[in-house]
Amino acid sequence: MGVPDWMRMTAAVLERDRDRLNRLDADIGDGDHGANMARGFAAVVARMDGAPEDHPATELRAVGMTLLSTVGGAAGPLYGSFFIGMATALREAGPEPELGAPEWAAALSAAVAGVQRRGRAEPGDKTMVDALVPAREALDAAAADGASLADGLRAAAEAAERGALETIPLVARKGRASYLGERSAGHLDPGAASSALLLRAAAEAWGETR
Amino acid sequence: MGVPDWMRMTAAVLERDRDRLNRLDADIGDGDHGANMARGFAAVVARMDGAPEDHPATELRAVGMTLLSTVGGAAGPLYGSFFIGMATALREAGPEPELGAPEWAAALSAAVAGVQRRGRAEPGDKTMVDALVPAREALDAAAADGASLADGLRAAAEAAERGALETIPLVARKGRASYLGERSAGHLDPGAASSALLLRAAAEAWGETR
Amino acid sequence: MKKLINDPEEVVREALEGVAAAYGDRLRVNFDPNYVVRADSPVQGKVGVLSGGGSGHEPMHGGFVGPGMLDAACPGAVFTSPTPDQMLAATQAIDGGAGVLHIVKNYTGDVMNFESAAELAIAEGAEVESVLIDDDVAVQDSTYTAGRRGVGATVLAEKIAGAAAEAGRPLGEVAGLARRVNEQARSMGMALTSCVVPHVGRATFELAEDEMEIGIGIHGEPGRQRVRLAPADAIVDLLLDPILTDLPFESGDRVLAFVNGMGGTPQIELEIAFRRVSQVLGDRGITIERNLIGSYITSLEMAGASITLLKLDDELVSLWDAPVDTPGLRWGA
Amino acid sequence: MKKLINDPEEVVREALEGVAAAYGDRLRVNFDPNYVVRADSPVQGKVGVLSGGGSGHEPMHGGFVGPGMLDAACPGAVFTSPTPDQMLAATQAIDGGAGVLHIVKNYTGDVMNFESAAELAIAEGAEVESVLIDDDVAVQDSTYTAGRRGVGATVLAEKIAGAAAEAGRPLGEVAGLARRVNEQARSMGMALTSCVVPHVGRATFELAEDEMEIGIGIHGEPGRQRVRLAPADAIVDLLLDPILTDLPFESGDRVLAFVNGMGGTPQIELEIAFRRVSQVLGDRGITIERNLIGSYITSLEMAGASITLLKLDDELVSLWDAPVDTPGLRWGA
Ligand SMILES: Nc1ncnc2c1ncn2[C@@H]1O[C@H](COP(=O)(O)OP(=O)(O)O)[C@@H](O)[C@H]1O
Ligand SMILES: Nc1ncnc2c1ncn2[C@@H]1O[C@H](COP(=O)(O)OP(=O)(O)O)[C@@H](O)[C@H]1O
Ligand SMILES: [Mg+2]
Ligand SMILES: [Mg+2]
Ligand SMILES: [Mg+2]
Ligand SMILES: [Mg+2]
Repeated sequence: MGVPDWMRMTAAVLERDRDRLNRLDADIGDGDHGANMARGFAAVVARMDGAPEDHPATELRAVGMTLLSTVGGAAGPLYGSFFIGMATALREAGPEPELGAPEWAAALSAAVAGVQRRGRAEPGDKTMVDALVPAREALDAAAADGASLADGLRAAAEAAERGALETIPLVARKGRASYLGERSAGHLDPGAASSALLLRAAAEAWGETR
Repeated sequence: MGVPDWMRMTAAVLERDRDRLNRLDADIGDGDHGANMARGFAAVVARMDGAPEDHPATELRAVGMTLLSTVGGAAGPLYGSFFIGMATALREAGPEPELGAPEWAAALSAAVAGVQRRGRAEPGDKTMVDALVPAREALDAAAADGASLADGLRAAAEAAERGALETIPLVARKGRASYLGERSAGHLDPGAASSALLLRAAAEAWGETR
Repeated sequence: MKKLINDPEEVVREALEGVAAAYGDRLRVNFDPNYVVRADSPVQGKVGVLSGGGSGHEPMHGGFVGPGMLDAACPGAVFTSPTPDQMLAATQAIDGGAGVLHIVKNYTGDVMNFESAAELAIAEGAEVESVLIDDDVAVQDSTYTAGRRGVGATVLAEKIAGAAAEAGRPLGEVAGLARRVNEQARSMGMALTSCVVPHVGRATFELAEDEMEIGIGIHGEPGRQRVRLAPADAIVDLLLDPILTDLPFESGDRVLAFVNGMGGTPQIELEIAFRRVSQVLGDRGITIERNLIGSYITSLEMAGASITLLKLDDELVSLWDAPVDTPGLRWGA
Repeated sequence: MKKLINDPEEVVREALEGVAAAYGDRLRVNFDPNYVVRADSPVQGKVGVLSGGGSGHEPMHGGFVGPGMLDAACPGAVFTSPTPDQMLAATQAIDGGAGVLHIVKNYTGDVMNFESAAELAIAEGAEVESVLIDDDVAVQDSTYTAGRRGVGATVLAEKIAGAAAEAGRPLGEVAGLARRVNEQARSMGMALTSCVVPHVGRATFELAEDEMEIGIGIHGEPGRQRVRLAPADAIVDLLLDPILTDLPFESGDRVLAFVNGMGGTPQIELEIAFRRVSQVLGDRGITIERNLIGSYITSLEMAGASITLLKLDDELVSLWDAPVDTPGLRWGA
């Protein structure tokens, strides 16, 4: 299992949840997050189809570039930075890296750092960062405990889902939802929701081969 | 009783039926006939208020000019011609005419001729002419029979009301409703309805003093 | 009814006050009777060009007053023809000694009111010619109706006659050009939604979510037929077909293609419609030499569009291209 | 959803094809990546002015490409910021050696995508300056938010920077003028109805018959508050008050007053709104020296309006008056 499977699962799940994400975004934003994400990952999968297997760093960089040029909005550059950050970290893991929990943990760290560099959001700002930071922490901890990649990714996905749910009471301080002020409280952040889907897809993509 | 009372009663009844006439016009036209008529007769009454009593021909001419400059649409020039036609006929009845059935019949004839000259509609075209022509015929017949003005006007009003109802099955050949072709059948013509109201108001204005 | 208005009865007066405040340097607004006139009227020796009609079709006609187009416009109540006293006063205000052209859309009310006005103006010594615009192919069997309505061609006739008048051409020629535009233009429109006349307060007609009205009038008069909603390309085809066959427009013709929004349809949708117009005409060998895409003859906030094709010749092209300086249409000035 | 479209996913592409068909003599449309550019680009020695943003706001930005305004515009998906590859390609297409100005509305997505594009363009040797437009006073507490949004001032900045670029002024000055417009302009908007994003297919938000949303964004983002529907004059007062006190605008100031329709509001209502704007400013001793009334920054078919005031000085007036020749804004050419 590898990056292409992860991307295909993510694309499928985003297509399935497209309306839900649009609706979450309509509540506190402009209602396009589902459409943006589904469009971007469909393009990722389309460009991957038929392409020969490659270094995961190369694949992830291509994912990041595709998202950057197809998603638009806030999510495009953020998820673009996510995958480009991941790619850069994995490149350092050598020419044919064994993707274990430590490598994935390092990659996710770089990914989240990329998102935060681009968006300057901190945990608590009610953004995707609220799903991504707990996921990174969970995977780091699992890797430090010597857990398998599958277990580590499952822990990360669970942490991301919890983190996403915890955005509900928050007042947004970044992105379009911040214009709502107090009225943004009581709603799940759409970007946090899509981040949780992305990590759940990773857990499934790498979980099957455990 | 005279022209001012007739106009006040007409204005009151048009204000009351304004929505009904708009709705009739919305079905086969553009939905403004009630508003147009109410606006015009409100202006007529406003200009009449406080004005000294005058020769009925002078009063009717002023009514026609006011309608011409306040109603607009198709109904404005048509009802303008109606009252200007009436005025011209009554002028011929002498300086202080006794308004009996024969005088009113001659005036109504001239009024209807004025409407037909302006609008070139024949009976059966589904217009106000379908109410006005029967009214004229009824008043003519009553006058010839030596009936009182009150009885003559009541007959005219009844004929106008019947004539208006008889527009329902007709296919319009004049005015905006004609664009509908066959789809205009099954609806009461708004101008015929307002003409019936105008004649009913006349019957009541001159009926009380009988 | 959700509108940015104060009193439904005062919509026209307050809008005219807004026009006066905005364009006071270029236009003069007269109240009672209501008309909008070029500030420099009457222009001596120039034919005056007057139009008018119900309000609610903005920018038509008041937004087309200015050098190169109309000298004056008479706004009626919303969707209601203006009255002869307005037209008479406006005619006199723009009469610079070379006569006045009345451009009249063919609706019973407009025709009768303009007829009265022309009679009155002529009786008072003015020289007046009238041109009737009746380009709407949605109206069939015109012998059994009040005839075809005046729609999209009105803007084109006002522009082209206005340019001719501005160039100093005599009344007969200016009127002749307006007539030529009318003869060589055909239009048809459709609606996706109704509009709400302010003093009525509710939708003029109801259309279901999956219905549209084809051949609609600009006052919310019902159209030729009510059919199931279709994609934009199919709608354009439905409008173009009777337009093309009526004149007819043929291979080798040069046209001005005018895609007009009814008010509530965004520009992006008009661009999609224009795309199809250009495909269909291209396939038929008809050249779109000029175009106009936007909401110029509206029905308040109605969603929908109309298409007008005008067969061009060199003279019409050069009059179309001549400078125009009005709030609603402006170039070269 | 009732729209004059074919496939909701193809709205932007098909509209661009319509733009290409309509304005091919003056504009070039590039597909994949999408951008609209002056046909004569790059103009050697002239600063290139680029803007972009989500589609659905037409005529902004694509309708403002042409001599005297933008050199290019990048349309994103409906209401979604365009992507860096579009902006990079457009930047390179209009780079005539004097550098390129990016005019960016302050939305997180637009800012981040334009940042990426500017980095990429600079890395490839272009000289790029960016100006952020953030004139929307509806956004309070800007330290706890993504900051004020860019709304009405965008059109004014594009016109004025475009005129300066056309006059051959250097990048630093062109950028400085765009910044000055942004600093001296304030805006606020309101909505009477929602709009429907084509690929979403249902209203972004719901407003009851007697409600309106004050301080709405141009993407259907909820506003400052939802209140009871009020007459036009009261609505204008509600919008003007925070605008006037924020800069502040004071007695003796000369301003450009821009009353913008959100798409579904007819011109006649904008005129009624302008009437009130002119009354209120008149009472405060503020002179409206220029105005713009129409639907220039829209939110698809949303009904509503926004007001923008720009404090003028002689330089801004003369740049505003300079010729502009675009599909959406045209005078003097
Ligand atoms: N500065 C930021 N840092 C991190 N995430 C952000 C930031 N701004 C917005 N987001 C995320 O982006 C999501 C919205 O994405 P999307 O709807 O696709 O873009 P847009 O807001 O441009 O329409 C939000 O739900 C939030 O999670
Ligand atoms: N040529 C005509 N002759 C007589 N009556 C006519 C003619 N055309 C229209 N009408 C009458 O006018 C009525 C419509 O008036 P109104 O709604 O006020 O004007 P508009 O059609 O201009 O909106 C019709 O119901 C019809 O009775
Ligand atoms: Mg969004
Ligand atoms: Mg009517
Ligand atoms: Mg009418
Ligand atoms: Mg968006």
